[in-house]
Amino acid sequence: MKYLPAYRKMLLIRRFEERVAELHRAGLVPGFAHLYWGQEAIAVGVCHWLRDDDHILSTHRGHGHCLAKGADPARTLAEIMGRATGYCRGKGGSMHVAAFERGILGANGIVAASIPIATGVALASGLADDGRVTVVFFGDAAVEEGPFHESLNLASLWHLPLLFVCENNQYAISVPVQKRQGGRGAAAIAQAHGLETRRVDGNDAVAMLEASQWAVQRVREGKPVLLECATIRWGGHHSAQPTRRYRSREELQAAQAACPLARLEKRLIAQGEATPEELLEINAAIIAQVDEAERFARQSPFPEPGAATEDVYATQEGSG
Amino acid sequence: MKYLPAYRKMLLIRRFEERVAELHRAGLVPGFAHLYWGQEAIAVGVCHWLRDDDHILSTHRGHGHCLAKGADPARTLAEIMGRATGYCRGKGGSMHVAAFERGILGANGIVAASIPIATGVALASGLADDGRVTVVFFGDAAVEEGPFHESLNLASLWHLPLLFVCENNQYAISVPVQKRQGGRGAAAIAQAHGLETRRVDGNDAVAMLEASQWAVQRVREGKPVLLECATIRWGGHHSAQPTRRYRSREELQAAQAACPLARLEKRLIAQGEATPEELLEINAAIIAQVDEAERFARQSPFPEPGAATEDVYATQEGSG
Amino acid sequence: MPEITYAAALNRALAEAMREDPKVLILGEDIGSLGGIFTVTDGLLAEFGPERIRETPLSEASFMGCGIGLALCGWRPVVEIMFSDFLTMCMDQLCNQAAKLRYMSGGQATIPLTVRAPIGARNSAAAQHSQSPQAWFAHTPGLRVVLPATPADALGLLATAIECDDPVVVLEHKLLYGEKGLVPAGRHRVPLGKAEVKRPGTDLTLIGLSRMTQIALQAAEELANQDVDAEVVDLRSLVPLDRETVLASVARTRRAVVVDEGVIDFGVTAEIAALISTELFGELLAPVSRVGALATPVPFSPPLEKAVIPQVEDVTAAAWKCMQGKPTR
Amino acid sequence: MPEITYAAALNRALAEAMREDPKVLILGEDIGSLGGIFTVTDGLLAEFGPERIRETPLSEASFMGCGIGLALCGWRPVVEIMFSDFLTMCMDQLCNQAAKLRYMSGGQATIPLTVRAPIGARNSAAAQHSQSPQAWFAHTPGLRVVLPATPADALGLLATAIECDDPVVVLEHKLLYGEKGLVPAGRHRVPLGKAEVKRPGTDLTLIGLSRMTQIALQAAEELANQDVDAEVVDLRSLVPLDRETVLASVARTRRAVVVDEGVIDFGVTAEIAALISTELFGELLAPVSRVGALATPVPFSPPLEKAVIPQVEDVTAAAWKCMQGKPTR
Ligand SMILES: Cc1ncc(C[n+]2csc(CCOP(=O)(O)OP(=O)(O)O)c2C)c(N)n1
Ligand SMILES: Cc1ncc(C[n+]2csc(CCOP(=O)(O)OP(=O)(O)O)c2C)c(N)n1
Ligand SMILES: [Mg+2]
Ligand SMILES: [Mg+2]
Repeated sequence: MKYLPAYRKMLLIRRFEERVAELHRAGLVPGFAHLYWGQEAIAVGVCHWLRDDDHILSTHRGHGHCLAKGADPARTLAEIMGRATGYCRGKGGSMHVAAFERGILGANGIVAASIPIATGVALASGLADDGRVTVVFFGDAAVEEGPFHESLNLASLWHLPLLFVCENNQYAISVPVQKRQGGRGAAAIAQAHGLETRRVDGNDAVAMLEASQWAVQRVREGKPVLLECATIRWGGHHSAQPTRRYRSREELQAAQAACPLARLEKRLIAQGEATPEELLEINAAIIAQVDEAERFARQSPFPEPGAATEDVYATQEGSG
Repeated sequence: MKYLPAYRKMLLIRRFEERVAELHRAGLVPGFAHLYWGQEAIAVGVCHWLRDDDHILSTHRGHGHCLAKGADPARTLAEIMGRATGYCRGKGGSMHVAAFERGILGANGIVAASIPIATGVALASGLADDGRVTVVFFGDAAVEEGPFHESLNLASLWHLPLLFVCENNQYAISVPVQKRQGGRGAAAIAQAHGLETRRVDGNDAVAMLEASQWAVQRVREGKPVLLECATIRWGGHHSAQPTRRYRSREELQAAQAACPLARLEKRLIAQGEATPEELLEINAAIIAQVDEAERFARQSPFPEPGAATEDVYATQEGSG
Repeated sequence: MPEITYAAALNRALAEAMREDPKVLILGEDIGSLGGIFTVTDGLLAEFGPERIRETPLSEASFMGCGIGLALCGWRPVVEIMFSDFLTMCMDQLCNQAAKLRYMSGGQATIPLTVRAPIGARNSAAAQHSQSPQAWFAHTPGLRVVLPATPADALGLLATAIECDDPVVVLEHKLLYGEKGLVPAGRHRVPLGKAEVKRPGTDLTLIGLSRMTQIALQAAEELANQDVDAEVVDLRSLVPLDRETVLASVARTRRAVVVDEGVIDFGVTAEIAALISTELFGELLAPVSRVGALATPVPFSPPLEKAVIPQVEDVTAAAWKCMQGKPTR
Repeated sequence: MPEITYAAALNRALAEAMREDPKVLILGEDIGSLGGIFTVTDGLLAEFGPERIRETPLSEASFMGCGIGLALCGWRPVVEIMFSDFLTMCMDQLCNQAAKLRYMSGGQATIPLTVRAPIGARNSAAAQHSQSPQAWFAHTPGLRVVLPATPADALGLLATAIECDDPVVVLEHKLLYGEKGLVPAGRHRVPLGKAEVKRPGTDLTLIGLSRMTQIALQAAEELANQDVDAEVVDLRSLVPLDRETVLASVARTRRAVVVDEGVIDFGVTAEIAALISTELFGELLAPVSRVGALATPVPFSPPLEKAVIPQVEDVTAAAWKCMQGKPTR
């Protein structure tokens, strides 16, 4: 199979997140920005197999999922920068990017909260029998929250076309997973609930693409599946957070040695899908795309204060 | 081993619950009364191995657990009848009986809610290293609530001296467990969290006593354990509820054929621990005890209305 | 007009909505063969089948979320929570998700979700099955909150709630389920956000909601025997709140008693009393009087329950003090 | 008196309590090596070790329950919930269990539990990290609720909360953590249920809590420049509520503005406004004015956040209307 399309998406996410970090340092990104760099292979591996009308739901660390599912980088960045042209008119920000027209039903600031919502989205597809797949991405810490477990049961009981993607990046903010979980992990738990599961190296794009192809196929046939993807969070919990209090430099270096992009580049060159020069060109094109997104976002106005009271309700007072 | 002590406790629960049902029909028990009849072997089997200073936490169907742990039938019945002499001064009622002096930290009206509380009680024993065991009883439906799963993880992670006892009586009100759970049940889930588990015939007092002896021993050594006990709810969800809308007469009859008391009686006689005549005497003594409890409760006054505003806080306004 | 119970009226609203719109479905515990523990979904399983009368595991957080997801995809789910006390199990889904998703997405999300749950004390159900938490939800922007007091309003408000494109919390009262009342035979809708004068009067205004409207009506009868002519305004909706109807009534009577079954402190009566006191400043003949539950969990034993929950005589006593211009609380 | 930050004052309260009483322990996320995301538990792990500075999984419902269980067994747990918005994940444990167990058990259970959580909008944290849900908990009998506005009160209220035998919810404000103030060097306690006049004045009373007390103080300075002498009362506790201090102040000034960062509707300002309007009926020169957040989820973009959250100029504007006797809301 050809890996260049996935590579482009991964690189877009990497360059996008680097830019968000820069803009955050420059004071142009309000609030927190939880970056996805280092985890690109997971979102891209899964979304590679999705149709435009399939649905995804995401987390506080959601930029990568949105871009992988086809969100416009310019409108995404505008949202992250609080501009009126952002997908959510500047009301959501980094933790709440949503692009319904692309099947992106929203990042979420509450750990595990999008999982129950995803059961309903999947149930809607099941009831309509429309062959759509719903994917819910979540971190390793979501496995500690009750709603995750309740939702596994719903998915199993009702045979929901729902793919659970656990991105085990080893940390919840500062606490490593061994200090938070006593059991055998997300896949073992999902199996006890009757789901099919697979453990994948989430830093290996090829492995992610393979496992996801299988998983999306199974879900399209109507079986809920859980993928547990091992990966590493590269930066702080959010772009401004230093990690020295809880993570050694060596640990991070080892992590970054497994860079999913670098590994995929080697593979592309080795199997003759691209030359180093072509990769440099792709990189330049993607940087230009991110430049363009930044230009768009910077030139976009902030919302008018009056917009603050819009979008609370869909209907007028007293109407049905 | 001798089974008469367990038999007496089981019979006490049976006769007590029959009396509660009568008193409910007579309008002397306010609110709901969720009866424990048919499930006696579980509470008694587990509590048989507990010390006086061990702790239990219970559910809406809690009378049996309280009596098995040594609650006074008179003060328990007085509470269920809303009298000032009840364990909770009439403020709790059937769903909230507690007898702290007996290590009974409370029944609970919210399904699964006592499970997280039990983790803290067990942690207190762990921190004090006092060798006490905490037991939390819950129904099959609690397995569907998030806090159950979160608590399994806490127990596993922190090596809590906590025994989870799941009483799978096949129903949550009107819905059978197969319509509510898609997975492989409480024990399988607990295993995924790293707990030791055992499945037991909860209608067989001998099996319950054996499994509980092992389980309480393991917990006293500091290992969390889950017992999954198969049983059957004999009556309606509460004493006033008819079951014909959701359960066939045949199903119930088959269930009652497995009566844990009848089975234990046979065993007692077969192994020569008691004669039929002795069992009749025991029965009469227990009925007298329940009569006495009823007399006590009936003669007890209702609380004064002014008591309604007491016991909200332990401290006075403004004090530390 | 047929006379039916409040529970039957709710049942009719559900059945009619499901017949009219194939996108309406119900999620909840024991709503199938049992017909709901308060009989509100009686017969629906037989007519609509288990896909649309979808019995759930005991997983309030996730089946509330499931309702939200269905709503995002164009369904009109009705989520039944067996007792309003159990809304504590799904507060995040209701108050952080359903209430906020439309706003956070800048209007992309539309959530035509109806949440039904019974409030109130009934027959010693004790502290975890007797709560009246309406103030929590009225304080949560993004939710609409209604509380029918009669069978006709139960039918009309629930029907409107299901048709509404926003999340609506319909809080029903356990002691009203068995109460009968006249209900229009044909199509009947009660708009969200419209209070109703349930009894006209001139001397003072009793403002109630849910069962406390019925208590206020009984109090008004007693007061009438003593030549006090009380007007009774039933709020029906807390969000939107019909400030106009409340203020118009009190502007006339110049005396107001607000009655709610929730705890008084920081509860519904505070908002209504503050509203009236501010907007009709200088025009009142007496301070607004507030009647509600005492600041305790709801006790089990009948005499205690009665002491905590507002009774007709509490309302008449407040009304008398109000007639005499005395502050009460 | 040393000058330290609000976060440092909370840290000192925790450290002193843990030194004095070996039964005090802390449960929460990231409270160990990171020292809490707002630095409140900084250094405690090193001094007290991982048993008492107990880092939890992301399981708010169960570690809140764990705190309750520990409290039942004689510990004095302090449970940190990282953002008050996440209290929705454990509402049952907090409001159905911690708040009710003592009552339901007829006084057998004693629950010396302290729950700490930050409220308020800060730097575009958006709708799920900016809430001010104090009214929910003030409306829940069985809980005590305090909101410090200064470093000294942060120290004194948290110390008292930990010593209190009842569940106390301590709501801290994210924008205050970095603010400095003078704090007594020695033992310092602030009783629960005692408001404080933070600035004396004669023309009107500004009643605030948490960060809104600071906003009210700033507003008072601006008003002073325009010859209006505002008194500022800091409520500090919502439960118990210090009605006396509030009423004594307004009885003198005869004008009141209530300021809270929670949503206005059915919020804290309603209770205070209703209290004053009722108890000082006929004595006020103007209707009580209420300032609070608009009825929306908290938006992300800075100009929107500013539009929704009360600013100094909103308080001065309300004060002016109040001085002119006009109703505002
Ligand atoms: C219910 C809830 N609890 C706590 C938080 C605070 N919080 C935000 S992200 C996070 C860590 C999440 O870890 P994980 O799920 O592994 O995702 P990651 O950040 O590693 O991608 C925490 C504790 C939250 N947002 N929601
Ligand atoms: C959180 C919550 N949801 C729903 C209920 C209503 N309810 C009370 S008992 C019960 C069934 C519980 O079934 P199970 O746990 O199996 O216990 P059993 O009644 O069979 O002993 C239900 C649905 C509740 N009390 N709490
Ligand atoms: Mg992680
Ligand atoms: Mg059961």
